[in-house]
Amino acid sequence: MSILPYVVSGWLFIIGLYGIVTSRNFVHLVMCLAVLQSSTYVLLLSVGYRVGGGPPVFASVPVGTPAVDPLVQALVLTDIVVEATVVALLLSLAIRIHKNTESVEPDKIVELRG
Amino acid sequence: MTITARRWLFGVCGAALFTIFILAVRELPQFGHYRGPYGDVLNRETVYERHVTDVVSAVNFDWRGIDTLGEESILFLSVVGTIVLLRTGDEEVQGKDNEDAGPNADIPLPSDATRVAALGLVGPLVVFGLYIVTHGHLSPGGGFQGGVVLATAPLLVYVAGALKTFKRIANHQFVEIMEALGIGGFLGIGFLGMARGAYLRNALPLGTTGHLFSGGTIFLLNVSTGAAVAAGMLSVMYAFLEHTIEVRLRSKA
Amino acid sequence: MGSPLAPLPVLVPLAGAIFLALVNKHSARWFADLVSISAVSASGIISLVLLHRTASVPIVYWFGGWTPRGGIAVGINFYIDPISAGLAAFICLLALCSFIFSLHYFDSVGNLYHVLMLGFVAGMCGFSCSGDLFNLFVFFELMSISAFALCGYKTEEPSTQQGAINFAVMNTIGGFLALLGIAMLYARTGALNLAQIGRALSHQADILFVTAFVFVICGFLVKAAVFPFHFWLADAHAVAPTPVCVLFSGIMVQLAVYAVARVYWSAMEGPMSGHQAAITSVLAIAGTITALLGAIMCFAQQHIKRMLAFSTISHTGILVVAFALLKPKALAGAALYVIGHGAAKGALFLVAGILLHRFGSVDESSLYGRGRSMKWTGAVFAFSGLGLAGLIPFGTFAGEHGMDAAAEGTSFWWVKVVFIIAATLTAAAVFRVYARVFLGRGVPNAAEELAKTSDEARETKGPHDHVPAVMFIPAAILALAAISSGCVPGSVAHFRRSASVFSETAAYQAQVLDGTALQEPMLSKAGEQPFPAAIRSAVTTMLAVAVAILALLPHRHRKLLHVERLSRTFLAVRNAHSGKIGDYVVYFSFGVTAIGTVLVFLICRH
Amino acid sequence: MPFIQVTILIFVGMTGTAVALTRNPVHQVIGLSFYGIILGLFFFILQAPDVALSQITIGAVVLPLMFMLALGKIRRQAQRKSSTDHPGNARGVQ
Repeated sequence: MSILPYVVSGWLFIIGLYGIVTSRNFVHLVMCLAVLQSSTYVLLLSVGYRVGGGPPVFASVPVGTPAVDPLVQALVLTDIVVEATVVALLLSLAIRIHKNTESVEPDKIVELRG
Repeated sequence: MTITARRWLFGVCGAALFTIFILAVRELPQFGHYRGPYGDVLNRETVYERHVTDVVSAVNFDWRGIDTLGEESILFLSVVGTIVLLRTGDEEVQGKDNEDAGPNADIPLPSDATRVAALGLVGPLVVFGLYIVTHGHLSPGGGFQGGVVLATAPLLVYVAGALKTFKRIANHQFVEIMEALGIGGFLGIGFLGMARGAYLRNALPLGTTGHLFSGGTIFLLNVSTGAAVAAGMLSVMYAFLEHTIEVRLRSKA
Repeated sequence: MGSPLAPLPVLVPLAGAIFLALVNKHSARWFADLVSISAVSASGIISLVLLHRTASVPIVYWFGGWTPRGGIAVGINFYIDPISAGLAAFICLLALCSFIFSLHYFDSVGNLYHVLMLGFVAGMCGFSCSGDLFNLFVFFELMSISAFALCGYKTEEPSTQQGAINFAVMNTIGGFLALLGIAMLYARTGALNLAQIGRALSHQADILFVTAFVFVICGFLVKAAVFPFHFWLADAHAVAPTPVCVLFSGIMVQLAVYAVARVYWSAMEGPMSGHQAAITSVLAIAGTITALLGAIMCFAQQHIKRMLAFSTISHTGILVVAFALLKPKALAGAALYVIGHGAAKGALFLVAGILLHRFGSVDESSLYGRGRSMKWTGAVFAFSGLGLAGLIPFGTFAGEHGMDAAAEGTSFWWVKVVFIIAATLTAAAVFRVYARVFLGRGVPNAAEELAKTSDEARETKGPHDHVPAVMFIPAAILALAAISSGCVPGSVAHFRRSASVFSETAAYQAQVLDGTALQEPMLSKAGEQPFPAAIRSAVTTMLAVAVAILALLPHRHRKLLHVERLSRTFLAVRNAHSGKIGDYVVYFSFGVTAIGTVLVFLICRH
Repeated sequence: MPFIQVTILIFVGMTGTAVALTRNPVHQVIGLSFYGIILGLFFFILQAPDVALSQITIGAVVLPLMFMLALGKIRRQAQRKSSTDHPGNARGVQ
């Protein structure tokens, strides 16, 4: 059981990839990418967790109280913002594609090949 | 490749990849047994060194401040990118779109109850956002979280159907300037530190731990991040909404 | 050891970008050009100063002044050695040329193009200087985000968005795969600083370490467009604005290989030291396939930008092979090769941009004979083609020679054959285009090719009846840079010294974590024999010319096409480049799985 | 591992799977919002209040909102095409 969080993280990555592979709609594809990305949050936060540790905030508890790793939390914060920005860009690309080709199906658009 | 072929090939590869992943993570320290040392050093040193109580904020704005500058720049560039990608072509501006008032005219206006509730929430939301931004170094929260909350407040104006007001807020030059000033402020505060030997080094008095104005540059970096995030998120939303608003305003007129 | 200049190559372009965004609505176009050009020039000059200062000892710069405590890095550092400073300077040179080239480009969207380009430059400079694994990821994303937006810049064409979305999705997935690897390494070592990770990793490679290693390098290799992750690159380059392609092809792709090398030599060298053969064989094979596939696909293209893109794939494959040899000598060769190739490829793309400006097309057949009047532009094109062939004294020649020499005497001696084939085919494609477009030789358009011809939207406004000086001069500068990078006296020795600094793992860790200065690395004074290599380079060039002429002969040409049609394998390979993102992701997962399985099997079976 | 952590983790995995496998983008957005909240809860349990806060604001509010706006925009583009040039040719959103 003690590796369950890691397994869930790996699963989210794979299922996100699967969604992208079989996607028939760019908006759907971007949402699968968001799921794929959440695997990194789960893994990062899980590896920094400590049984019995409190949050890394020492406002009401003295320094030295057992706490979880603050670092992975900072990394995940960065990661979440990166996700939002990537999603915004990809969605604007998807809107553009639809405007120019009247389709959002990745496999219907064959402008580039060979 | 057909979708079926893809499914099969991916089924095989994905299963193998998942297996490797599982075999690998079995060697990780067990869940709940973080071994350090990086995080533990920071937990120990932060309050003493920087007089702030939220270690995560200290990591973001001081220990690993350059990461956050990079991340702010990512947000900033993606806002610029979204505006570039969604810019309307010349032919649209010249009224080709006037024809499409038809299918959009039937969008119902929100009910009065919704409008009152939405507008009533704007004030508390702004206060809440400001609180989260300014107390980032003391308690959970900070520039990112507060900035996002602040960006959602004008959206409530949109939900309430006050399109013109929303447009006036979101399309205002003020938003652009706030975005650039937010990230520019971060960059500039970093330069202050150069006088003391290193970029992003604290250049202000640290103050008393637990007070609002403490933590030196962390407080200022937090606020500038809040400004940049709020303005950035609002600009992205507006870029998505701009065309719709124009059409709806025109159809109302 | 710190130098206050160290963070400036990143901060100056970033400040320029923010400033331009701030004054966007109020500033004229010339002002944006002025700010951009001065920002990249300043950044380039600072990089050159840093390059000069690092000649004796690399610079370690701790942000916030947080130096390590008892061997634990609490902050983030920039590690600037001659290679990273040189890369930053080269990035700025390419960006400068591309800004000058685009002086009368894109009048439509205020100055946002400049903002994106400056952000892109800042991201790449940071990526080449960072000494922290997560910080590498942040700069990776920074340059990716601006690159996606720049790639989709020409919004009116459907193909543009398709290329940009393929690029964005593949690179984002790659970035997150790398982040998973980073998380695993962090869990194992409790560190993000490369030097500290290197020290904390035990000297035994277990499955966790190998998997993390594979995830990190595969994440970066997506950006390096290594087979089977390369599909996005041709799509992205074919649609991106030409001045942006200069940066994409000239340096962004190669930076990813640099990052793999940096991560390997600073952090992974210890646990991997007993298993070098495994890494060498896996990556050398992947690189070889990339080089050959890219070269063949390159030769088969009619669309000039797409052809140059496949040529970049091929040359990056060569760089991956050079890294796979895991020898300082090969690294020195690769570094020189990056400069020589980047400058030549930049010049080629700029000439393609000139063609687009003049004729509104970059299709080889429809441009047939139309470039006859542009003698000098054609000369730059052919001259840069010689650079791709690796003719002495181009930078690519010295680089290729260094890589060959490193492979000599190992069981990978055959890579020189790969280098020759790749150089021949990519250069032959350039010569063929030169002969048809600028000399009007060979057959005019075959009928079936005409059907595919489509005109591109122009990127420029104004008169199109001549080649403006601001377009020609940057191309000429880059072509000259391609040749002079190989003839500066002592440059080879300098690159070899830099590469041995780069690959001194223990010294790197000591300097970053303990602050102890580096010892002067020992250089073996092996007697070099450049003459056979010089002859070989001449032979390669002649081969390339011969292949190009062969492709131009009328009956031969038709026969070649016929052979193409018959060869089902080639068609299958060509059709695999389907432009469908679902396919690409399947190939990606196949690649990661294959590399992972093989490496895990080779390293962990004991 | 405490029961509540296991439960919520399994829930995270299941909702994530459901989001990736849902074919209709509109349903998917609702799922994504729900998934954002579950992830936020999980982060909260892992003693990461900072991350939980930003996950709930971004993952459960801003992201789904962006998706909704994009879907709406695409739908309007499709309607426009069908109403102006070729009636019945709107194949933007299934």
